[in-house]
Amino acid sequence: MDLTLTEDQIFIRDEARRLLASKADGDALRRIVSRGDGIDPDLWATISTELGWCAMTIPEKHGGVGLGLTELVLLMEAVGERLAPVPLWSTACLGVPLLTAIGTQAAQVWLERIAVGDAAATVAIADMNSVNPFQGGGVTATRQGGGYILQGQLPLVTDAQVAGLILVPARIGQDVAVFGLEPSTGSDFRRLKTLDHTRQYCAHSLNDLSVPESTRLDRNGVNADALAEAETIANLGLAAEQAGLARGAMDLTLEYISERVQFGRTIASFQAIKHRCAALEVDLAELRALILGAAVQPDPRERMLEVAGARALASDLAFRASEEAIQLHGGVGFTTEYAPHLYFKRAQANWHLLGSPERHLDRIAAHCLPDGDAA
Amino acid sequence: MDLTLTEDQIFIRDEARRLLASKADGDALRRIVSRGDGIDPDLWATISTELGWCAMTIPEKHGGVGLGLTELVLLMEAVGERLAPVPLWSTACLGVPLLTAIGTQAAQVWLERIAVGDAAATVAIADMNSVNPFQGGGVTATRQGGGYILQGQLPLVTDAQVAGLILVPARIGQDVAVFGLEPSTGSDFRRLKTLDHTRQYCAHSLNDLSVPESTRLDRNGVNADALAEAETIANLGLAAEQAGLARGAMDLTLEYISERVQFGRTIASFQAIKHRCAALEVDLAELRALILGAAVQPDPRERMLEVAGARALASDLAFRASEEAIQLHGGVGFTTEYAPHLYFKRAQANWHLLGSPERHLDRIAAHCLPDGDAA
Amino acid sequence: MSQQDLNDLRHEIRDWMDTHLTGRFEPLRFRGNAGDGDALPELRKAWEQELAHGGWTCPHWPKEHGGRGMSVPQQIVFQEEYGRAGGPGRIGHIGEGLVGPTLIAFGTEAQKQQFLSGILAGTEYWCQGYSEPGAGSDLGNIRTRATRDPGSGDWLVSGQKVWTSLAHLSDWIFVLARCEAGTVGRHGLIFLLMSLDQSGVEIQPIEQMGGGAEFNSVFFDNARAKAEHVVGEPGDGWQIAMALLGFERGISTLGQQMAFAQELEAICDIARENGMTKIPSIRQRIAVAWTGLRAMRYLALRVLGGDGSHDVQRDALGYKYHWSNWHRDLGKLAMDVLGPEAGVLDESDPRKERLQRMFLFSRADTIYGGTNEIQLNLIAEQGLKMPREPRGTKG
Amino acid sequence: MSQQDLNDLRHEIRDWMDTHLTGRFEPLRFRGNAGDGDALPELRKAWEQELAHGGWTCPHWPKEHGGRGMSVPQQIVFQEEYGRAGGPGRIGHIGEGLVGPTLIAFGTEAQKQQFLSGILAGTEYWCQGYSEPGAGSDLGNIRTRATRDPGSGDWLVSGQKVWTSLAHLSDWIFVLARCEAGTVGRHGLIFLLMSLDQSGVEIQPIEQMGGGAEFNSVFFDNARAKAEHVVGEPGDGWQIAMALLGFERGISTLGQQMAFAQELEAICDIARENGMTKIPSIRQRIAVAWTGLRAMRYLALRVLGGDGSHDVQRDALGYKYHWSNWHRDLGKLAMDVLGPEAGVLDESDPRKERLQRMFLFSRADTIYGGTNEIQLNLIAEQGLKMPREPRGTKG
Repeated sequence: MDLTLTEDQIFIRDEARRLLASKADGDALRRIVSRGDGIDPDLWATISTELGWCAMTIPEKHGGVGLGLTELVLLMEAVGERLAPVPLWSTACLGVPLLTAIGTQAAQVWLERIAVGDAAATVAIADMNSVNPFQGGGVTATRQGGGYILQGQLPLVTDAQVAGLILVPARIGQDVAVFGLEPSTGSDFRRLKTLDHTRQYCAHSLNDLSVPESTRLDRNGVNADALAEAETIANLGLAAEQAGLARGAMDLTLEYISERVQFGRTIASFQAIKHRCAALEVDLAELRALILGAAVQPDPRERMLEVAGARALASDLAFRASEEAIQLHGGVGFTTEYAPHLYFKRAQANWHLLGSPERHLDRIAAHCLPDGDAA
Repeated sequence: MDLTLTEDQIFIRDEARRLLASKADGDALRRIVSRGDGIDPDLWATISTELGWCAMTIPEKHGGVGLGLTELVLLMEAVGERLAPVPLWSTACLGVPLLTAIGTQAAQVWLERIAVGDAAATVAIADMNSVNPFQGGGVTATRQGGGYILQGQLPLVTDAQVAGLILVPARIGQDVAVFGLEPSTGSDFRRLKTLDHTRQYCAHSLNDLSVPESTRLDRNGVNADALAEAETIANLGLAAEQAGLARGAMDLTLEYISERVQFGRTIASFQAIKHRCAALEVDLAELRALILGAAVQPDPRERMLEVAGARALASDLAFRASEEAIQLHGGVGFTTEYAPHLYFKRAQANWHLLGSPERHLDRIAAHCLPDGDAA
Repeated sequence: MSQQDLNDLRHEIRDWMDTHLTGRFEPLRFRGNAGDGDALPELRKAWEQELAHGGWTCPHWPKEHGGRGMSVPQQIVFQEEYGRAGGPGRIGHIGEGLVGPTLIAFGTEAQKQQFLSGILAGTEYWCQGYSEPGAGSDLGNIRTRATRDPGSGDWLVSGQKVWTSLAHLSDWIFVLARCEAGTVGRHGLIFLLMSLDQSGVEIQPIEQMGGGAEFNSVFFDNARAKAEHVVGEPGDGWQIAMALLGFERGISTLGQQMAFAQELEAICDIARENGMTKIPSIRQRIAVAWTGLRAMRYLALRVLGGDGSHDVQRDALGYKYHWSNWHRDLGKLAMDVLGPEAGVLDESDPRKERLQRMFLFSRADTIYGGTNEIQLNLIAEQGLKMPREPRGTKG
Repeated sequence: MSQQDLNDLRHEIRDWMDTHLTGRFEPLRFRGNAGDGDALPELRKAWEQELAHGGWTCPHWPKEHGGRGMSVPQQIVFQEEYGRAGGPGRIGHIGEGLVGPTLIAFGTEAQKQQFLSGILAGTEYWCQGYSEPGAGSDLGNIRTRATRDPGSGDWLVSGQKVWTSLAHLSDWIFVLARCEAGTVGRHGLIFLLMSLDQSGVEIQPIEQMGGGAEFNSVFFDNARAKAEHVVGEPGDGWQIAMALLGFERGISTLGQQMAFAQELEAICDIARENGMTKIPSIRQRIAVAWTGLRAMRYLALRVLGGDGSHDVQRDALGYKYHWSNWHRDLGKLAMDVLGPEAGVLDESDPRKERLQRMFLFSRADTIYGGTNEIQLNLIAEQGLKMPREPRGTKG
């Protein structure tokens, strides 16, 4: 198993980091935060249309570039590092994998549009704390006339107001069906005010929403293995974003404490501070290795487990790195003037997306202890 | 609620610490360890006969001194601090409270003997990881002829070879009966070799052991509230011992690192080390306050919960303080020449006695979340 | 004072709070505490005067200065009942707890005459001018300058203070400034009482991550402190400043613990409602929080009622570190119990709003009033007698 | 080398281990690793020769020096299969991994002639003389002295080394000593090859808390190193010593990971047998251990197969800290899963004995080979470019 990045991969990573360092710097972030909708449309246009980041993991036959998961995690890390307010996770890690899992002609049409930057996408997940987000839990579809009636509560959906396609997994009996709602076809998502200012969150109540047959993108339910694979990618992308967030929070902290003088010394010169930063650094190296390894892991079940482990580590590390960012900035750390609070709020928001650390570890425990009674 | 120690209490504590500092110092400890039976008989004679420590919490009418739990925890802290190899916990925190709970004339005879140092005592608990050690779980008694048949496995009993009285709680139907075995009445406890060298551990299989009627100390079962009270005292005493152990491990570490020079500085001068020691110190202050508070808490249920919390904190802190003792001693820390390993092994042995931290926290959670489903 | 007398006092306070923290004051319940310090300022000032009418301001001051001469156990009872009733954060706290005792100990007769009555009446409010942008945790590094005006004998002050709590609601500030050019560290400082209502003073709020702005930067540009408003002698500023901090005996933390208990209870309620009680680690963390709070109470009682022994003093050093980190962890627990929608703002759910505010503001608990890092240094050096951290040579 | 070739190699090694680590060598499975390093010494020496007959000693040495010239991916495969089969701890490790490569790079022709063949044949064993009682983590503080004997040109060595692994089983030691009086720190050091079989050398075992004694103190009292057994020039000792440490590329840690995996598996088995799987925190900790081990493997592969980029080098700094603390935590987990009787010694239960040994010895993992504290300094200073820790003025 070779974990060395290729020259192309290094190029992709470095270019992404360079772009975001200039387009999603502190000033840009503050501007978006003060506007309050959690999206930078110009940056998203650059990323999706000019640079084709969403196309990265779409197969060539669907208009994509056909690269692998390694490229995806490198991009997600770069986004996390700068808290770039773009719907990349929703589109490339929720929408694209789910559309790929659906695999129908109808899904392909959407993949082609996404590949050229024509639409952002997201998936409306009823229980955001679920480690099986694409199984349609909480939403039921009932056939009626020439279409369907959808019923369910969607209290937290990412990027729904900016997405051209909102995928809604729903249960029809034992099957998982997926409906593609568009802003024009009755999706009425309400934007939420949240503590995290760097992502868009919306809500919707599907109260017997009637949708035409054409919105159903799958044929006779989505294949279970394919769905599981898509869920793994959703979590892998989020873990990478969280790793990037941790790196970003650490970097801005290191920069601050290397300048700031207390008691006649830089804060960075205090050994207790050095050791705390070093411990975070070790954990980050561990997490990044696990993410890169999972990205090239050929076995889907092993990958699922590794990604579960990565999510558990990542949620924890992103939170710790950003709480240390506040603490080590001292007084200015809890003001809105400096950036640590943005990392901190995003880290907590991410914590529960697609399952808290404990839920992910439960999956691994069930694997290690197959005969043991789960508690 | 007044947590200030009285002059008498301070005197008891200081005298106990002074005695053990000379009689249970490093050399004495090494001597006992090399002998291998986990008991210092001379020291025990001094404590039990001359100084009457066991009498401390026995009511005056039973030949004791009639002091309170505060005095008991001060003595147990002193014992823990030096890992003094004496059966004080078994006698004063297991045996005496259980005998007091039984409350019969037969029990009183034993209390009088213990008060004058005529016998050490212990309780044979089938499941040492239980937070209800005195409920007789795992041992059944059946009436036969003029006596009883006892059945059960006792894989880990503290100080059974040195005790003149081994109390065996057993179930008779719904009741808890308690049998008093003596070395002469058929108790055949096998001494175990253990990692912890500073306490005696024994085992016994009660395979249809026949005992006479006279060994049964209770009348028609022990009162449930009284048993629960006794269990609280057993845990409180152990928590105090663990707090003492943590203090002892910290003190020997502080002494070592204040002398030892690396890179031209004492190890104690490195800020990362200072902060780790300070964090332990904070936790110890917290734990000791909780123990002293629980000792004067008038409400039995509140005391039970506070002691549960104290045990959870204490098991964790004793382990952390002794693992830091090894780590901060560096190379010599894992040799038998220095004392940290003795603290470390005892800390791990104590961890599971009368319930791991998780079990104690479960009790508190059940109190805080009365309607919630326990997992 | 007997246990019975304390119980009587407890009931007296409970009754008073029940009958007064109601009606127009009802909205103040549990408001205005740290993190919410700029809430409802006008109503809280009125509340200060209500307290004064009841004779509950400055209860620990000596009777000859208008207080009730309350003993420590009495003060504990007062703070507990005040907190339990949801008594709001005290705008008068700095005057009552710090300035008053300092003036009683070190002030001139004229200073006592001028200032104590406004504090007692709940009509004049004070704030604290210690921290500076370049100093932060490092009080020895004060750069604000005080120069004597030869004509009037007044002091002209220039410089900046930060993290000044509630400056925008206050009338007066006490300022630690450097009055002898060329001095460094603890030498050459002066302790001045200054009116905030003058042209040389500018107050700028600092917006916190939780949305509030109870802290301020205060800029002085040749602002004037009257000649008679020096406490102690010029040059004694450090000693006065340290003595003032010593008056902060921390009894008010017992009221704070009542608020903590209510926060923990709210978290337990939410967990029962949303099913988080099924998650084992949530149950364990709630139990740890319960334990920590109980220990905190006993630690406070041990320290406050303390016999002054070395043992107790050593344990006291860790108190601030313990409660602030406990509270910070409680904030995280609250969010984790609230689940994926923890971050959604919902004005119709005040319980959730309170926990969100607590989550964010508790991040400041481990920073203001001595950061975690300063606390650990202190515990290591004073409690454990470990070597002092060397000072560097920059600035 | 293609993936197919690597697979072929994997099967070749697996077959060889299956057919050779059997019969009289059967008792060696999973023995002799760190913490158990002095187990079954004679049989393990015979095993070294068995390996040599199979051509599996020194597989990474260049072919011209008797090795197989294995690439990094091949070495990874070898270590993985050796570890998976339960191959015992290598008494020849220091010679094969450190001394050989150092001599190949810096030794004289005569030194190579004299020493490489014994290492290759598994007949001569080496140990390491770096640490000293006063130095510990501080290699710059070496006090062992080497004085030139004017007659023979030999070096006479006096002083003490500690933490010398397996000295009592070894024939030779390499020693870092101070050859220029009055020098301090990294200057004036010499790197010497010395026979342990001489009268001026005394070896004292250090008894470990786990009962074993694989570390020793080695005392030199005018012990002799031959003139021709200096590596490099006198005064270059520091450079040679550091280069030698650089040859420890850590590929053997992949074999170690196989042992770790088996330990974790044993813990899972015990938990299933004794019902500890019902305890939620035990389940979570097992999952954390699984995750950490998987991450460790990827981190090792990333570092070993690394492109040498700054990114990878930075991540590599944390590897030792990660695995040693992971292993230490695993020891605690093992005891907690074993429950109240975890500490009871029972010769009839080798699985429990192994975990008890591991629990105790893993406490040394975070100390030897650079303590946690040294590792964190290194990561902060080299990885994060934070300021260096100042040296003090004592000693």
